[in-house]
Amino acid sequence: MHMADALLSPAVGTTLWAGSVAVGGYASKKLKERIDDRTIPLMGVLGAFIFASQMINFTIPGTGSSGHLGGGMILAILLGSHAAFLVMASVLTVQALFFADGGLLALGCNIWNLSVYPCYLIYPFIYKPWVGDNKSPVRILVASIVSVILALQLGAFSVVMETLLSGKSELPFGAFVLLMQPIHLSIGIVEGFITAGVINYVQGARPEILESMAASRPMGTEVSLKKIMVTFVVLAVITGGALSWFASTHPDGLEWSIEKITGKGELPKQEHGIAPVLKTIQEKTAFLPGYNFKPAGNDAKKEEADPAWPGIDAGTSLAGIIGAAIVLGMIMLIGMGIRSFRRRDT
Amino acid sequence: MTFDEQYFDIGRLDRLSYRETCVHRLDPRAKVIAVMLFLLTVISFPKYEIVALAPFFLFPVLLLTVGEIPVRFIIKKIIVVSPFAIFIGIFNPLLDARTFAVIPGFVVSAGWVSFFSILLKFTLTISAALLLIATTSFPGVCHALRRLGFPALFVSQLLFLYRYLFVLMEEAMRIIRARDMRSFGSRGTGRKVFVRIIGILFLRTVDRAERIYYAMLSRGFQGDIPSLKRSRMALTDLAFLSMMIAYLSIFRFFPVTEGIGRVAQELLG
Amino acid sequence: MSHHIVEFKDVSFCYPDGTEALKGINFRITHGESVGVVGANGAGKSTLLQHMNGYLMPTSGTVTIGDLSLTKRTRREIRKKVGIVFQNPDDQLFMPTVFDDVAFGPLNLGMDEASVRERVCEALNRVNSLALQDKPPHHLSCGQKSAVAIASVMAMEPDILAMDEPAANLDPKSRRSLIVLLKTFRHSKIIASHDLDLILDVCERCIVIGDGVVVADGPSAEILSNRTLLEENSLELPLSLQRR
Amino acid sequence: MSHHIVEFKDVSFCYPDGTEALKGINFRITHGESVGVVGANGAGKSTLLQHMNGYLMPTSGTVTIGDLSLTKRTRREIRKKVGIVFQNPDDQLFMPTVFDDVAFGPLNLGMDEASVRERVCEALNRVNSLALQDKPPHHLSCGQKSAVAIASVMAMEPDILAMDEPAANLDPKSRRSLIVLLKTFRHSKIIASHDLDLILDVCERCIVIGDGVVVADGPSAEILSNRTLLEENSLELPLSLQRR
Ligand SMILES: Nc1ncnc2c1ncn2[C@@H]1O[C@H](COP(=O)(O)OP(=O)(O)OP(=O)(O)O)[C@@H](O)[C@H]1O
Ligand SMILES: Nc1ncnc2c1ncn2[C@@H]1O[C@H](COP(=O)(O)OP(=O)(O)OP(=O)(O)O)[C@@H](O)[C@H]1O
Ligand SMILES: [Mg+2]
Ligand SMILES: [Mg+2]
Repeated sequence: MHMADALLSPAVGTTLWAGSVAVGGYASKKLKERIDDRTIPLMGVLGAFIFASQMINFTIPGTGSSGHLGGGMILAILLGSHAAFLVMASVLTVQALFFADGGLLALGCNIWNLSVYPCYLIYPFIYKPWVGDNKSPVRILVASIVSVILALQLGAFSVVMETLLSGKSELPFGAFVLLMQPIHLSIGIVEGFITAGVINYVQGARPEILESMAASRPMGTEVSLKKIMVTFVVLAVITGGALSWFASTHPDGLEWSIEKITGKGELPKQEHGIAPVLKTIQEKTAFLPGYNFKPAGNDAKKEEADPAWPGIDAGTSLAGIIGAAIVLGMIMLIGMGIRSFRRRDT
Repeated sequence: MTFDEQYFDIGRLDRLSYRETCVHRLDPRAKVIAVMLFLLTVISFPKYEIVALAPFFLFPVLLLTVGEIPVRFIIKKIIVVSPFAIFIGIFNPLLDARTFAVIPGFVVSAGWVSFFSILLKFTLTISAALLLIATTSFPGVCHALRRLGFPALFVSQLLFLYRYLFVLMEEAMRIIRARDMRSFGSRGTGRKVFVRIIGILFLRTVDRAERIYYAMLSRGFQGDIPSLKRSRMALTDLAFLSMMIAYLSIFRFFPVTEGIGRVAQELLG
Repeated sequence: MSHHIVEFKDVSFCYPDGTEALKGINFRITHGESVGVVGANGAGKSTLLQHMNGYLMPTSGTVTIGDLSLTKRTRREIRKKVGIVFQNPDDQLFMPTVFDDVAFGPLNLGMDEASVRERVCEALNRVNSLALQDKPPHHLSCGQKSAVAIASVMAMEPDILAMDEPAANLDPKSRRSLIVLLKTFRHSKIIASHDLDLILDVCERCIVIGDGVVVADGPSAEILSNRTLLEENSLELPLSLQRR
Repeated sequence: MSHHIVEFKDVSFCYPDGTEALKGINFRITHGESVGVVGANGAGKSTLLQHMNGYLMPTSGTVTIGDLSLTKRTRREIRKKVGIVFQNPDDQLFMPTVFDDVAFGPLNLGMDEASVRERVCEALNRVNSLALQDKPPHHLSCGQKSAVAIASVMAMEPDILAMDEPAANLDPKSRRSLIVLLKTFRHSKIIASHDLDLILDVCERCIVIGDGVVVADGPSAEILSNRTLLEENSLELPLSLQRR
């Protein structure tokens, strides 16, 4: 799931941009120290491979829907953390530009959600220690599935947090999590199978390729604890910094989120279907930054009396609407004018 | 949307970026900075803002018309990627039903207003990103990033990725064709064959990388991708940037639209 | 035997990026005919061939194969009848060994193991590549790959055979045996190639494509000796007709 | 001018999977010669060419280019002298625009900007592709790609040019202009191809490879008219020498 610009606040967007840029700088620096220059074209072409492989879909038995390869985890396994991170970041950049998937501000979030977790958390701390030099297909299969699921769950959870902290959406935390995590669980299982399948296939057909790739990657063969600690500290500082920044600006929102995460605020009992659930949640909670008024359902009078209500009265709004119509009309005219002028020109 | 269409779409977008209009001729750096500022400005409006967003359509419309980009194509692309934002945004009307009386005698709920605001921002941000790439060649954007301080390694990746995107996508497409031709329906399109095809594609990708590497070596490659100095910021680029900043700040900080509306209201009586 | 007919009626095709690759193509191929398609680089030959079993669907106009007109629904039926050998053999060989690859089609047709084996051996034998059956395709030389790609399509025993540049990487002897093979293939066949000598040998009829339209259509012997027509279309006389 | 000499002495090569592709190759090419390498599919032509700048290293025997014998250490020096154009131009055009691609080599040689520009223009001009300089390679046709790949090698001003199957997918007109281009290249050149007519046109000398060994070596006119020799090596007379 790609985060979208329109759901972001500038604060969240720029924080994650900064975080991703920092990790990117770190990855390039690390890679530059030890890179074998044959990895340069390899990384680029593997990025293109991720796209190409996404074009090939297969039917998931029983469902009729189709799945494809996602990327982050398989790249981490093949290239090691640093190179995989850069390739994944390039893939997401191309996606943001050519497919408009997400947008340019959300690119920071997307790089964070889809590359940092698989490359700098899951791969070094879970997949690598688990599989190590063991080439048994079953172990690769299980480790891949678990890793991909974890990476995707973290990513999905981050989408939730980023959206909530931005405060553009009304979705309450609990319901949002319930929407996002299960979807990504099923995506993760399918992608895990594919990842393992490809690794195992290559292992069988051309083991020398995996070996030579492992030999040429910096963070593959010897993992030094120090390096991982550095990576971890970088991650912790960035997330911690971001969170405390939010804590200072939006104390309620964070408090609320933490309360939810630690499980104190449970999901209310369901009456009928999802609507009542959402409504009760909404009644019990006031959590979003800039949303520091008590929601009052359909009660309009109470609403008008609420001092926290954004200062809009009906008069200005009408003026606003008229103004917007005029402005849009003018823009249309300008556009059409330029167009016809151009056409006459050629 | 099938993946074939996706592929062709980027082919088309790419072709548009090689046109020659005055928007295309602007320095890529100026355009990248302008678009980023534009995005930040649009995003910075509060949740219930609609009216003040109207003037921001001017920028995409100008890029679209002066850059001679087909409107329909851009609209189609925006619609294609909209589901996620709509999916998240549609909960607002459900959950935020407080009245937001805009026009006397006509009741609108706050949730619809914030949802509509998300849609407007979505259209503005996505079209700006698409128009950036439609009016600036991808290599141009990459060189801009490089000169804005992004790591050389990352930018080289991006250039290689771009170059081989088309080659590998075509390759993948031909492999699917070959598979489908001999599959006769769902036989042969299951996971086993799929994994094998991905595997083959991967092996060929690695082999190709090896050949590319040798091609690079045989032309003197020593670890750094050299590049010629590109265009430098001209007066027009600086003028463009300053106009952009003025435009963004005026419409961000002054309620111009509303003012126009008020004047009109008064004139109409 | 109406089911071996191929008919293109006003077929136009526009790639989604706006390239008009075919601009109203008309022709009709009856049972047993062998037709060569020639033209400059980028004239539209490969695009045309990909319409024959529905990889591409005409933007306008109709393609009829046998009794079926090509639609998304009839595509699967049509693919059983039309076998296409594409320009790049690498794209056709995706199974781990040559044998598996040639067996892929027959197995998907639901044949039993013994007859699959027989089909595969026969097909490989026809292209002189039986000895390669256990090799993985990525260890073959270019020409060997082309030969195997041809075998993998032949093993499906298609009613109509379409080939895109089949001889590009073959050595002269393999090329010659391909020519013999094609001559013995009794059903309809369509061959797009720059190798005008091969067309002259195999096809009694020849269609010249230029910039997405049919420029000429007639007996090969006549068309391929018309020097001005050929030169207008970036072609030249077949080498065997050029006197040194 | 000893530095344009190419010498293979008892060169053998064995692929990691055990295929013996070259089994003791011997020949010597002197300055300015143009040599065609012909042979059956899988005879070892591509393998041989890949030894010319150390893409592959002989399992035994020595390859000498100019005054240097090919080792891991001299490889870089040798690569500056030998320009190889492989079969697939896509693998050779790795930069995002035609100009960048052709400029890649000269820039790596450390030339200043003005002379790089000059070299690039000159190389592109030679293959009639100057107009393509700002295009990305993926928007070029097959033939245009081949031409640019040649230009990008030419811009390095190699002393020796090696090409593998340069004309495979070109239409007859583009093939003809390639022949003209090759004829104007003054230094040594080695061309592996199944297109015997092209070899006959471009190369005065011809080496026949069969199953990893040199079967014949002599003037093209002589070798390519020796029907029995050719037929023993899966070849046949050039088409233009075959009378219809
Ligand atoms: N995937 C594609 N997207 C857009 N345009 C394409 C695509 N494939 C081919 N074209 C264009 O369509 C036209 C016809 O191409 P086609 O491949 O059919 O030519 P061809 O006759 O097979 O050429 P060749 O002899 O080089 O194989 C060309 O102008 C080409 O640039
Ligand atoms: N990567 C490889 N691994 C193992 N064997 C290989 C590999 N590449 C080629 N071979 C084998 O080496 C031999 C020589 O192959 P080579 O590609 O040099 O032939 P060629 O003369 O170029 O043939 P063609 O005319 O088909 O291009 C063949 O038997 C081939 O099967
Ligand atoms: Mg073609
Ligand atoms: Mg070869």
